[in-house]
Amino acid sequence: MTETKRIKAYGDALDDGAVQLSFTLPVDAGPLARAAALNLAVQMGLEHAEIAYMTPVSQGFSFFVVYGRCRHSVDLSRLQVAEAGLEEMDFFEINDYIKEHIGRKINVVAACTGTDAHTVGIDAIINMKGYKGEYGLERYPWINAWNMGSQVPNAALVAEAVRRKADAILVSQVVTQRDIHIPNLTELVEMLEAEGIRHKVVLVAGGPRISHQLAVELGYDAGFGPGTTPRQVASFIVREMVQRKLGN
Amino acid sequence: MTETKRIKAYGDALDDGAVQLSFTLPVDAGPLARAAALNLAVQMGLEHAEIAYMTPVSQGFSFFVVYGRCRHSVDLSRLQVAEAGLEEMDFFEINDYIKEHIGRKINVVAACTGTDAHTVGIDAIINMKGYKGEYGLERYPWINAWNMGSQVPNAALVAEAVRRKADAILVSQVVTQRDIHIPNLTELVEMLEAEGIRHKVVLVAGGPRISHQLAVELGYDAGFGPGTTPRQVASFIVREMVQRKLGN
Amino acid sequence: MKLNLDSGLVENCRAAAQKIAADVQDFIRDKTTVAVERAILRLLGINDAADGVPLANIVVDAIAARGELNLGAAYWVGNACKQLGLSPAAVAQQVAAGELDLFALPRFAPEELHPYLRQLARPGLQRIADRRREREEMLARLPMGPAPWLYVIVATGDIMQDVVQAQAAAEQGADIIAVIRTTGQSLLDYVPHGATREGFGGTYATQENFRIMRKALDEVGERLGRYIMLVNYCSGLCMPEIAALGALERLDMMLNDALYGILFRDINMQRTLIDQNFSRTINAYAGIIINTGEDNYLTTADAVAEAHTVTASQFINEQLALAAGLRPWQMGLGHAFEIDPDLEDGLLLEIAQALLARQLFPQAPLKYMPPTKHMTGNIFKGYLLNGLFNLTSVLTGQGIHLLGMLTEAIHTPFLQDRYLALEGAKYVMNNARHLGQELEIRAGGKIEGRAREVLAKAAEFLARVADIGLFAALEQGMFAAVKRSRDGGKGLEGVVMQAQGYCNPFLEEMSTELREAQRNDGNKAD
Amino acid sequence: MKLNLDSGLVENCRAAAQKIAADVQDFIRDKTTVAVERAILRLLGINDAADGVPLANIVVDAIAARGELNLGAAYWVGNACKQLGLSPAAVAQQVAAGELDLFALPRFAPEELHPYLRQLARPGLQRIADRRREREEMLARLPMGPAPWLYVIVATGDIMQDVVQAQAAAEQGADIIAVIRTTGQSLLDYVPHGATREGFGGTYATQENFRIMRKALDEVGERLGRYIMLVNYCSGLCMPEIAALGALERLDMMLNDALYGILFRDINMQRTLIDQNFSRTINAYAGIIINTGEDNYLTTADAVAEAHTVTASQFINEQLALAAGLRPWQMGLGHAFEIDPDLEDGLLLEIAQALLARQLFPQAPLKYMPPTKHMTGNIFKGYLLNGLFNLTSVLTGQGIHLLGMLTEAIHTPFLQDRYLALEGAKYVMNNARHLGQELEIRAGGKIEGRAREVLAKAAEFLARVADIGLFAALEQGMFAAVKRSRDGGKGLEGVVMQAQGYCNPFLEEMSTELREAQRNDGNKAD
Ligand code: B12
Ligand code: B12
Ligand SMILES: Cc1ncc(COP(=O)(O)O)c(C=O)c1O
Ligand SMILES: Cc1ncc(COP(=O)(O)O)c(C=O)c1O
Repeated sequence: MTETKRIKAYGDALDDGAVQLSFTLPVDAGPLARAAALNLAVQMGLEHAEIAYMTPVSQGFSFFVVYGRCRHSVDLSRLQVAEAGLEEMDFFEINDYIKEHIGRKINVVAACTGTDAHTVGIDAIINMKGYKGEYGLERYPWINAWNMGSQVPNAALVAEAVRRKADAILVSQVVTQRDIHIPNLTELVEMLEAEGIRHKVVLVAGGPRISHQLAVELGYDAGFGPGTTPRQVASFIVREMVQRKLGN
Repeated sequence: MTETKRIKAYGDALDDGAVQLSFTLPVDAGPLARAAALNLAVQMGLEHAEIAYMTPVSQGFSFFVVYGRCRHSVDLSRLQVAEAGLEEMDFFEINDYIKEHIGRKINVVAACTGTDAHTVGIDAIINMKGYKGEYGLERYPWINAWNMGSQVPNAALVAEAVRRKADAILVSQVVTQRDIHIPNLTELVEMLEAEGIRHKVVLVAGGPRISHQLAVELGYDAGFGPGTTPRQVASFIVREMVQRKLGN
Repeated sequence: MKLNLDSGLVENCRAAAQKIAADVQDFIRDKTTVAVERAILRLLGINDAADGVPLANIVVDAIAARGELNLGAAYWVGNACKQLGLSPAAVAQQVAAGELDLFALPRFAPEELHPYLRQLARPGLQRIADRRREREEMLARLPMGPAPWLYVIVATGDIMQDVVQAQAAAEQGADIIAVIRTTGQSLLDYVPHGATREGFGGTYATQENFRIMRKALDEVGERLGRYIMLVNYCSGLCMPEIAALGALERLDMMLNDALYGILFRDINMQRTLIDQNFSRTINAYAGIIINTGEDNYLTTADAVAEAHTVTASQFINEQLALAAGLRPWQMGLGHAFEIDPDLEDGLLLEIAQALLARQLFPQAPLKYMPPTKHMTGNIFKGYLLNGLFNLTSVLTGQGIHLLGMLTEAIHTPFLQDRYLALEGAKYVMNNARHLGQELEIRAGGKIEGRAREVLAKAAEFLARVADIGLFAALEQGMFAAVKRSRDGGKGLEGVVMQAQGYCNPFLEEMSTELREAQRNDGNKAD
Repeated sequence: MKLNLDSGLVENCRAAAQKIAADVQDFIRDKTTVAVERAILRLLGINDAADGVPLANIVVDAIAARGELNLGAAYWVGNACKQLGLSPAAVAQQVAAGELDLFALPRFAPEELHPYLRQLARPGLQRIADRRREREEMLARLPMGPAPWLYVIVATGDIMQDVVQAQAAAEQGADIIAVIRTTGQSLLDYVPHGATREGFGGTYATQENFRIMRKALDEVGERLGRYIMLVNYCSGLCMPEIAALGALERLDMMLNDALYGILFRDINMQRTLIDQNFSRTINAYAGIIINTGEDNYLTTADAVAEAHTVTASQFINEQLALAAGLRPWQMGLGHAFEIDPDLEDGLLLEIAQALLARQLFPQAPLKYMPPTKHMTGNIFKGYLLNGLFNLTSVLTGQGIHLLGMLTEAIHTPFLQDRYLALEGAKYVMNNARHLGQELEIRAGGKIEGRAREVLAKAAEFLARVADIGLFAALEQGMFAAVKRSRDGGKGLEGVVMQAQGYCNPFLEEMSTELREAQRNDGNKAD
């Protein structure tokens, strides 16, 4: 695409910019609060902003529902779409790809790290049973997968990766409150670098609030968000291995 | 207030800026749409914006729920709070006020104009029965009120106002789709000016999507939105009459 | 779920409503209106316009101006056709062009012309019958899902945008699409012509707009393998004309209430009741399901205190519908979920009311309206109100289920509002699909008690109306707390006493066929 | 609403669970753990810390390091008190300061010391009894509303922000506030000290945080005229200590499950079951209501297929609770609304399950958990799921009702999320307040059939567990599809065989009183 393609939010007519907002303000409900909410909406680029609802939530707090027409538009032709696993292969293609391009079984070590105890996400990717009707990596004949489970310290994960000669390390982070995942994910990268193996592995993060962009910023090769399927992850790993010539 | 008092939206910590958005984009759900939605959120001033939900709505349209931290803040000390009826009197005070400052019954003519047939709002202000446990203007001993009902052409309203020697004209507009209320409200002002009586009356608009600001911009003395009570309106009318010396 | 009701009271209600309807029929029998006459011309094929003015209006106005409408427009147009060997459309064109003076021609005696008029009516009747058969065939091929059928409105004001929104809604699971009318159309004494893109709060009802939307819905229906029904508003000063256009363009449902225009648009009651009868006859013949408007009472009156007026009105609408030849499956009798959500045990009362309607009119599909007046700008709470409404509907087996919009208090629906409404309704109805079959109402409990109370009040109310007649009841403000005078309101000038020799060839033919069908219904067990 | 259940099967379930519980009690009778011992020290008044390390840990670690914990920490501290004429707190201080070597002192013979230890335990027992009386008085003065009680969590990680959110929630109508714990706390083998402001996904449970929140809730409760209950988590490696702290600071409820730590935190099963018994005894004595964690099974397992494991676990939790001296009104047995919302007639199954629990445990308040795993980023649909959950709860008469948050899949609750949750629940529960009393379940229908099926499966499941014992059942992965080995998991090293002469003066005294109360209960009809 080279020609510009600008779009706006849509309510009931093209480019009407219709957007709904809700938020709480730390001020008692009343004319001042209403004016503040409107002002905020205007700063966000809303025209014809209307306070559809204002209510006191408790002493010193009020809640708002706002509708308005957002003047901002997005040029689709200039967007950078960065998402891992865009071109996925299926179960058979992936195994064939490994056989053909790498020629040996690959090793994948996975864990939900830190104090995070949410295993369902990483289990969905790794375990036999899989997710959304797709097998997990354990079931792939050309993949050895180890799932270390939850609340795994980064140090333990690194040690296991070394022991298993991991080609790929998969980290799940589900709890993100107060950005706890950021130092945790960062620490792992630092440990791998200290260990001198960062460049030898495909390093992948995932979780409901993980985006590809965030993961790359933190020094990962890819990030996978909600709804990820095993084969998206496997496709990425094997392509990345071949591209970076990690298979030997 | 002279000292600045900046506030931001509040989620679970002061100044976290937490805001919820939802909107539709005219593009099929997918990585491109997701990127577009994020871009829009960023333009609106959201940091850490996250697409909590993306779903196809129909061919060529996708719907989003977004959470993020809005960087904009509002300085409460600099806000202009323009709302009519801020200092309201009660039923007795208003009647006393008329008796004392105007010395005769005042005349109020009201209508829901144009093709708009929503009478509940204007009835709430005018009719005996009133609203939220408050009497309507008809019940005020010092007010003569005429409610012309719905779908009243502007010309008919002007004629009635002349006939009743109206001190105040109240107009309700509920249907606002495609801004139909704007030309309709504007036409009334023009007719009153052509008739030479605009300056002799208190001209008030009201309705669920009418704000004081909008009404003033259109040439009205005040605008009243959802939840307005009769005495707020009456308070405004009588104060405005006295201030503009319309009572003689 | 079953309520134990007093069957004697039910019979009383029906008997009273029957008397009310019979009185109305007596009154309207020898009258016609400009709108009825225009509808006849439209069915005769006069659907064009000259300089934007519909030919039907030009011709009827010309006849009325001469004070000759009492023989019926069909007589004058038919006379010209026969005298000149022209089609009705050609006659209308010439009249509009000022090339033909209907009154300057020689005249057949009225009675003499009737067989010819019946002949002239054939193609119109045939076209309607074809549309009906078309619908039946499509329904067999593209069956609809189980009731409650999900009904949403589109209301952009622009028929082209409406199409986008309607097709999207169908994709999201809507069974029925209503194109809401612009404010003010109901008071126009003509039906605008052509495709329109500038309504407010709705889109003009025009024959071309009907066609455009019908085509769009057929398209998406084929794609989805489900027939998508199309609805418009057969009310206001052009009620019978819109019925005619809807019949010609295969609409499937029509908002059509005996009293709505009188109460909520201040249209003259004589005019409305006459128009209503012919429009319903056309709807009946076209196999169209009508939606009555009892729900509107509750947008101004209190839903607890005035519930019985809804029930009473349903009985009246039923009897007037029967009188116009409609069959029970065509009666989308209206009611609504409008009790103050903050009332303790309000849901029990809603269930009582919904179940009462269900039981009183077992064969009617029932049109169930969502909460509107208690919807606020709090879209979240509003979404939940709609959730309990959806639940009540599936629990009590309603037929035509209008979806509530979370933004009801804010704007006409956006694309996403409709998407969310459909998603919510599908979730609740699927998740509670057979709940109504698994629960029983406690005998002698609050729900049953409430239903019995509403029924008793309705019976009393109907007895009073039957006593004084519908006109007097309207004059006394017995419905929706609105008082209307017999000769007040808009459109009385369009009412005309029929002269000896008057002829409405469509009404005659349709009525004959419809009576026959009703007689067959009568033979079947209820 | 009443289900027709097979009472023989119910008795089988109880008998099997009783056997399971008795086996567990046999196992734990002669064992203690570091956490139990620390809890004893806390009840003896040792609640300070040195350089952030709790004195209770320092003292217990010192004793354990010498391999002398098998006489009980009370013995060693009591011995020192008696020898030196110091308070337990003073003894602990000196130990921490390195000024006192407990093992260098002369020793009373264990049995000789027991009366003195009972003496030493008095003030702690008294303080708990005072708190309990305080609660009873406040409840009489500031009565709570009707059940289901609305329970919300605060989880900012910062106790000061938690206070803001908790008070706001109370103002909005919450009856119960739970302060969620930070991730990772359950695996700490100590209870952090002081006020804390840096948790993740929750706030540290500390005595000072308990105090701060208790005060804040008492304040807002007085203002609102309603007692607001406070909840924390009595689980993980410090289960009994937290029970002690909660009892001392007048918490009203405690999350406390026999198996949760084993299954979901991989804590050793021996350790957990011993800790569980003492913590429950303390809860019982403090008049605290426990909340069990059966709902957690359904966050990973399928709620339709595994429903019977929830029921079975409720029976086990009930019997273990009885064994620890809890009375039925203190048993907030857990269950959850976790069936896939897209399942046809799923709501019927939810109603069946909720009603089954209600009927099996008629005196228990029952803790009902909202949908979590089927919540997505679609906050609108999620809000509606919570709506049907709220409805099911009021319909089936649940006691402790956890509010679902529309942002469940996104973040820990914001102020507005909680506001909307409370508003929604109040609306639904008020609007349907007595619906359950007006409806009956169709005999032999789907709902009843489902409840009977789940009961039958639970009975079979319990019989198998009773047969092999709880430990073996856990080893075989019979609960939540998680396999745990008897000697695996965290914390086994903290388990200690009691020696001859071991003494836990609190357990003895509390148990005696609690047995007495239970005997009185037994005299009352169920
Ligand atoms: C189930 C659950 C639990 C279970 C976990 C059981 C288990 N064995 O995992 C239990 C009940 C134990 C639990 C406990 C807690 N939970 Co929890 N829990 C959930 C819940 C309901 C569902 C999570 C889930 O299973 N999703 C399904 C899986 C399949 O989706 P997913 O994780 O997104 O994974 C997919 C993708 O993200 C991706 N993916 C994930 N990881 C990875 C890794 C890689 C390498 C790749 C490639 C892809 C990938 O692929 C997966 C498949 O598509 C969510 C709410 C919700 N509806 O989302 C809360 C939630 C995650 N929990 C939360 C919290 C706070 C907790 C607690 C900390 C609360 C407390 N203080 O007690 C505790 C403690 C847990 C701890 N120490 O971490 C919060 C997190 C808030 C935040 N954003 O920080 C949530 C969002 C709820 C909330 N709104 O408060 N929880
Ligand atoms: C009741 C109702 C009706 C009733 C009206 C009955 C009647 N006699 O009024 C009926 C069923 C007839 C109806 C019909 C239609 N309606 Co309507 N209706 C509503 C509804 C449900 C409630 C309105 C109401 O009564 N509010 C209660 C009163 C007390 O509130 P209020 O009007 O805001 O008034 C207060 C203040 O605004 C203020 N105020 C109002 N006027 C004035 C004037 C002055 C001078 C002052 C000082 C103050 C003041 O004081 C009042 C008291 O506090 C709203 C949805 C909703 N929940 O809000 C839709 C709504 C207003 N209707 C709407 C529409 C589109 C229509 C139709 C055009 C649909 C159609 N195409 O068929 C029709 C046609 C009507 C027409 N020609 O105008 C839209 C308007 C959308 C928009 N923003 O443009 C709404 C918002 C619904 C929707 N989401 O689509 N409607
Ligand atoms: C029966 C009926 N007719 C018509 C309408 C629409 O109004 P109008 O005819 O003024 O367009 C409604 C509105 O809901 C209605 O219920
Ligand atoms: C019974 C029980 N205990 C404890 C917890 C909390 O987990 P943790 O003990 O790891 O903080 C939960 C979570 O919901 C629970 O249900």
